[in-house]
Amino acid sequence: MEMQTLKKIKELTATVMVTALLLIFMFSSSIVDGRQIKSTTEGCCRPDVLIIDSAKIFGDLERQPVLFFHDKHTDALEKKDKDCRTCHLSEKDRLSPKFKRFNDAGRQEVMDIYHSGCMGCHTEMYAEKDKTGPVEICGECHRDKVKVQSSRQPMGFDQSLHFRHLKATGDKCERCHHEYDEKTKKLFYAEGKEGTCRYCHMAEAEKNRIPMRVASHLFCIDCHRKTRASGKAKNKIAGPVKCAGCHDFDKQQLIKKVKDVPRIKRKQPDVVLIRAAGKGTSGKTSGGQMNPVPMDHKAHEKYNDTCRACHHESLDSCSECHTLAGTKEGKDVKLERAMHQIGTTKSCIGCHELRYGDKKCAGCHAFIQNGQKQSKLSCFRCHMESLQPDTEAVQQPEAVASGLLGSRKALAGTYADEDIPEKIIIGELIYEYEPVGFPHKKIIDSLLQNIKDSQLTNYFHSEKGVICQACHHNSPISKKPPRCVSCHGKTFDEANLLRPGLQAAYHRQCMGCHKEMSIEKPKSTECNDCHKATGKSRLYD
Amino acid sequence: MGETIFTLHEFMLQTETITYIIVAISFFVILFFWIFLTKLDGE
Amino acid sequence: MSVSRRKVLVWMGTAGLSTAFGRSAYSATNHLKGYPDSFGVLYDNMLCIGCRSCEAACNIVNALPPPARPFNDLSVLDSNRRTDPKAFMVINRYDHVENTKSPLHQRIGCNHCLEPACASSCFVRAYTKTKTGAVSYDASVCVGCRYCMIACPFDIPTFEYDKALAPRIRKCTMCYPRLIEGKLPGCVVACPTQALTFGKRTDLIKMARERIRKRPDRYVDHIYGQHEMGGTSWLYLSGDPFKEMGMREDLGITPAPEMTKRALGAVPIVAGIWPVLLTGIYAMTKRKEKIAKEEQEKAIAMALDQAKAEAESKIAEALAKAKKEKEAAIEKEVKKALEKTTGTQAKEDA
Amino acid sequence: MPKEATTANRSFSNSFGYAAEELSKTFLSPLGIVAGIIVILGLIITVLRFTGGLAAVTNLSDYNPWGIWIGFDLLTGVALAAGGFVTSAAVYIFGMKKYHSAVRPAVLTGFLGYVLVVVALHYDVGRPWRLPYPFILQQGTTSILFEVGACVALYLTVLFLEFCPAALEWLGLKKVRDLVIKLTMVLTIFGVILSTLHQSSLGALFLIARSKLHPLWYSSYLPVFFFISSIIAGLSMVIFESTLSHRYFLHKMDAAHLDEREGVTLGFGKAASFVLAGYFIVKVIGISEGNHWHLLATPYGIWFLVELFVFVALPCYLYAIGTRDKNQRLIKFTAVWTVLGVVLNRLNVSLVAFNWHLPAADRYFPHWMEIAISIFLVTVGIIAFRVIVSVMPIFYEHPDFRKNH
Repeated sequence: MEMQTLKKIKELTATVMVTALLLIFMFSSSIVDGRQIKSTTEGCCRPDVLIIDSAKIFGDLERQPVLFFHDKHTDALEKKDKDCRTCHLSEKDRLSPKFKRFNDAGRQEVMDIYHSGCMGCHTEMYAEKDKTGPVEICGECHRDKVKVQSSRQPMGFDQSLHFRHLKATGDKCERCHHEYDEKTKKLFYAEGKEGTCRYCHMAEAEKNRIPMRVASHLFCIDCHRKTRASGKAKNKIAGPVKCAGCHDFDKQQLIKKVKDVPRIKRKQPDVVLIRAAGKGTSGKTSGGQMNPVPMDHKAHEKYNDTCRACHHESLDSCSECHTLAGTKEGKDVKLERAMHQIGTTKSCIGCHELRYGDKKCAGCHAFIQNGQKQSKLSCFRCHMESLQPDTEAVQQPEAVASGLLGSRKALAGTYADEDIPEKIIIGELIYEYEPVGFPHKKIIDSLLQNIKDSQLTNYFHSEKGVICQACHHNSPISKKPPRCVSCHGKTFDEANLLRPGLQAAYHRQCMGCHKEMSIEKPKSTECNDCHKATGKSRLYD
Repeated sequence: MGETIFTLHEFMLQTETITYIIVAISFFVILFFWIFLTKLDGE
Repeated sequence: MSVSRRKVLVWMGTAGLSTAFGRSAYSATNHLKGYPDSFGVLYDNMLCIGCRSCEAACNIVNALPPPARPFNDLSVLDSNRRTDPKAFMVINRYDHVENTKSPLHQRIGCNHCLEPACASSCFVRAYTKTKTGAVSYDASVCVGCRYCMIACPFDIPTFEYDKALAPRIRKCTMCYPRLIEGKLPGCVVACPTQALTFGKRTDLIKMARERIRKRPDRYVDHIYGQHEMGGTSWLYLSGDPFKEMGMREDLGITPAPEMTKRALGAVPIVAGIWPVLLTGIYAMTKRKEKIAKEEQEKAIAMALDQAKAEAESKIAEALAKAKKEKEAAIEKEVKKALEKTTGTQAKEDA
Repeated sequence: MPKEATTANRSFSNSFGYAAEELSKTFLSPLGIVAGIIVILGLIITVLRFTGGLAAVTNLSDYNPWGIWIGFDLLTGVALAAGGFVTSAAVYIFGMKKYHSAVRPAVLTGFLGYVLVVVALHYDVGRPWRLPYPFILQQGTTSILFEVGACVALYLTVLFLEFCPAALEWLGLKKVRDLVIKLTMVLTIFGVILSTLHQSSLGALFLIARSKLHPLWYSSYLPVFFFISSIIAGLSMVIFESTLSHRYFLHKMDAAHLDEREGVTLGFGKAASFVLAGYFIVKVIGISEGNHWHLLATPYGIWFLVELFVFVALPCYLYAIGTRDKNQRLIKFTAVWTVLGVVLNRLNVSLVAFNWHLPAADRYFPHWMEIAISIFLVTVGIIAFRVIVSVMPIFYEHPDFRKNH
């Protein structure tokens, strides 16, 4: 009998175990969670991260590329009174940008140079009991997991930096600007043909041209280094030689900015008359064309940090490549597109429209459809009616341009104060809330205030009533625009779905503008900030 | 009758209902047919 | 009682095939396009300010119990919610959005699919896709099996788990009762910015397209609900990718009934051919058994015959043998006796 | 124990008396007392369930409308009750008469299994008294659940009729019994059709939830997977059940049953091994069809591989070895292992891989009372089995009806 009880207890245990097993199966559902957990630890960031993958040009890498912190090495060498030449070979006074070699001779050679060069130095330092890098284990350099991210910021010349270099070199353009002579295979300076480095030095190496990355490091750092070495650095400031100096975000902010940079002297025009010209056209303005557009070149130079903002390929005039019909040089982008294309900074309208994103402008312009679907009259804001005959424009374009620019009335404004209602009581929908006192005049005043400092905004808002158009939309400019209620009605108008009802029209207009202009008060979800509750509860009929 | 079907769900409701009815009927049909066949066999 | 009357009607309806066979499909092609001119609602989260007016309206028009925290308490939005038996729709706020400056909101609620998964999965037809576009639910027949909740790709239907006697499925009805009265859905009426637009679905799609066309920089180029799960009556526009707004973008465009269509199609085939197949197998095993039995019997008979014949011949043989043996024995004995006598003679001689 | 002596001359009344004595002995044993406690607990929770609603006893939520009462009680219950149709099909349709003695226990297990499934459904659905609505009021014929419901209801009737002879023999109603026996063939064929349909349809239930079920488990072949694995479950359950019965009801078994028993184990083991091999192949084809190979390297993929290799490939191999070596112990062990595998598969589809995209906080884990109800129902089933086999001719042929099949 006892044996039987024992057996039954055994069986009971087995049953319990099976049940437990089942439970574990089910519990696993909460453990096996398919969603991947994003790693929140991103590792520290450095501006001096170089990826050593030089052997890549010989085929697939055998191991992970090596992350190399350049400044760390420069600093370490500095402490030992060693300079760049410890790692970079020099040739004719210039340092090779490559590590201990001029050329990538072959896979094995490159590999050997790195292994013996890096490890050799590390071992040496190790022997001297200095803090040093990996000496033995492959994986310590060739890491699988990258813990450090590059925070390298791109670097470029703005007008201020250009001016400072110009001053430092004593207006000697030839110190930097050059052309390449294919016959003699030498660099030479061509006066009046200076352009930005990037016109020739591209991201990747091209025929006879080293890439921008190599060119800038080879040239800039070389000069900075020599300036420092020559002892002149004591009274003069020499440029950075370490990565962080140019590529670290914080260090970039420390670069001295010159205010009111004098104009770059490259014989560029003060004013330009933009019109169809260049290759493929006779140079004459024929009938059937738009009026030429005068442009204040000098003023635009100040709006931009670099000429490349507009002159993206060369410093020639736009119509050189972008002709009416388009040319191969201009990649078949026609003059019309080059001036009007939206979504690029290189065209007039494209760049101007970027201004809509400005908080001061966004309140109105967020509601106005962008692009060329504007009123046709607005074309003539730029394509001004010339007072002189067309022939004049061909012979003396600059004179015509400055004449036109001078004729512009450039002050924004609107109707006389007495024509603008001070306050409007919005009470069409009162039930749940009391009427809203809408400070009409105050709003117009602040809008005018927002646009008064810019030539651009002044010019485009100079016509009376333009400023009213954002709210009083879809109707012609007029001193007495239609009221909201004349178009906006009930909530659901099947025939005009796109047109919001009156309630929505008010709310969208006010809230939308406030949101775009980042006006915190009144808050759109605080109903009582604009209208007081009447205490009646809402009806949903 | 005369009503039209607009949704797949409604369409399937129709077809499936008919199918179920056909299946039920056909089961009896095949059963009796089998009995008929085997009876003949037995004689 | 209405139920019994209905029961009779249904029996007549299903059995009376005239109606069933008499109906024709809307489209001649294999693609049913749903009710023409059905309504929908377009939710545009670039217009939504997250005021929860719609939630309040929903609560009142559906006579739902008052919420734990009032509708003007916007701190409710600090955590993301889903539908529950006391809230047919909720507005969620998403702070970390890429494309827009300020937080975006998203409405979660029944999307009123053109081909509803809930209706397709319901075994009592409690759900109906009405020609208004609303997917209505009839609690008076619902068994409470909750298969609709399994089937709904948007996780919308909710169940009154706390009710012992008459738990119902709860979900947005697109205010179907109001629609029939000619009123708009409560949430649409309540929205101060008309972020919810009511209209014919086809018009709403055009309208949404127009909004995207006008402001391509603001909107994601995707009308959620146009094709999802075969299309939904509710449509959504967003300033940020929908998957960042808690909306699944991996649902695909296959309508729910399509997914079960093949499996359902296999039913009549199995039911039709299995009896034939199985009876066939049965008949064959029977026949095999019969043949085996017959053969066995034959074999036994043959064996018996053979045995008989053999036995007879054996007996004859045995008899012959015995005779022979007898003779031989006699001879042997004679011989023995002779030898014996000659043997003794020889001994004596020796 | 001489079977002939105990089973012969047993009339309704004295068999009942004998059984009552025997049963009371069983229920007073330690195991019986545990069963008693489970039943009492189950009854208490039943009261809670029907007075407080599902929320009172379950962890079900709006994200997880189906818990273990569906995942275990319904899906697994139906799969494990497949022994009835598998055995009766083998014996009556495929003419494997040597397994005849296994039919009645298998049919009884199947019948009780289905009864419990239906009982469990009454716990799970919101308004159980409306369960007939889909058939009498409004037919949602587009729903896979409608098909499942219709087939389960019909098959329960079929199983009841198939089980009837045993009860009728016990009651001594010879004429009715003979009438039902005549229906055996029709019932068997009808049973196989219905089983094919609803076993596969239980898998098809999840076809509509493509976006919720993990791609490794979701496949348009789901119905096929469920059907094939139900055959496996059926075969394994017959072996498992015969093992248990042999241990506890040895004295009930007649010579025929005992003679055939080892053959049943071997034959069913061999069949299970072969079907498992086929099942393994179609599961792999399922991955290939969806091109989900890359998902195998994820945590869910590993779990899938565990199911596939540990609970499909391994038992397939063990069954093969067991039948080759005529190793009864190994086959019996493998049967339990296989049954666990099918249980695991059903739970994976309905719970583990379902809603896999949701964060852990929104996932489901059963309330202890849900588990208690499931255990309660299984216990009730075992008790019912115990009672029935002790009074009705299940493991032996009734002396009055011998050679009548």
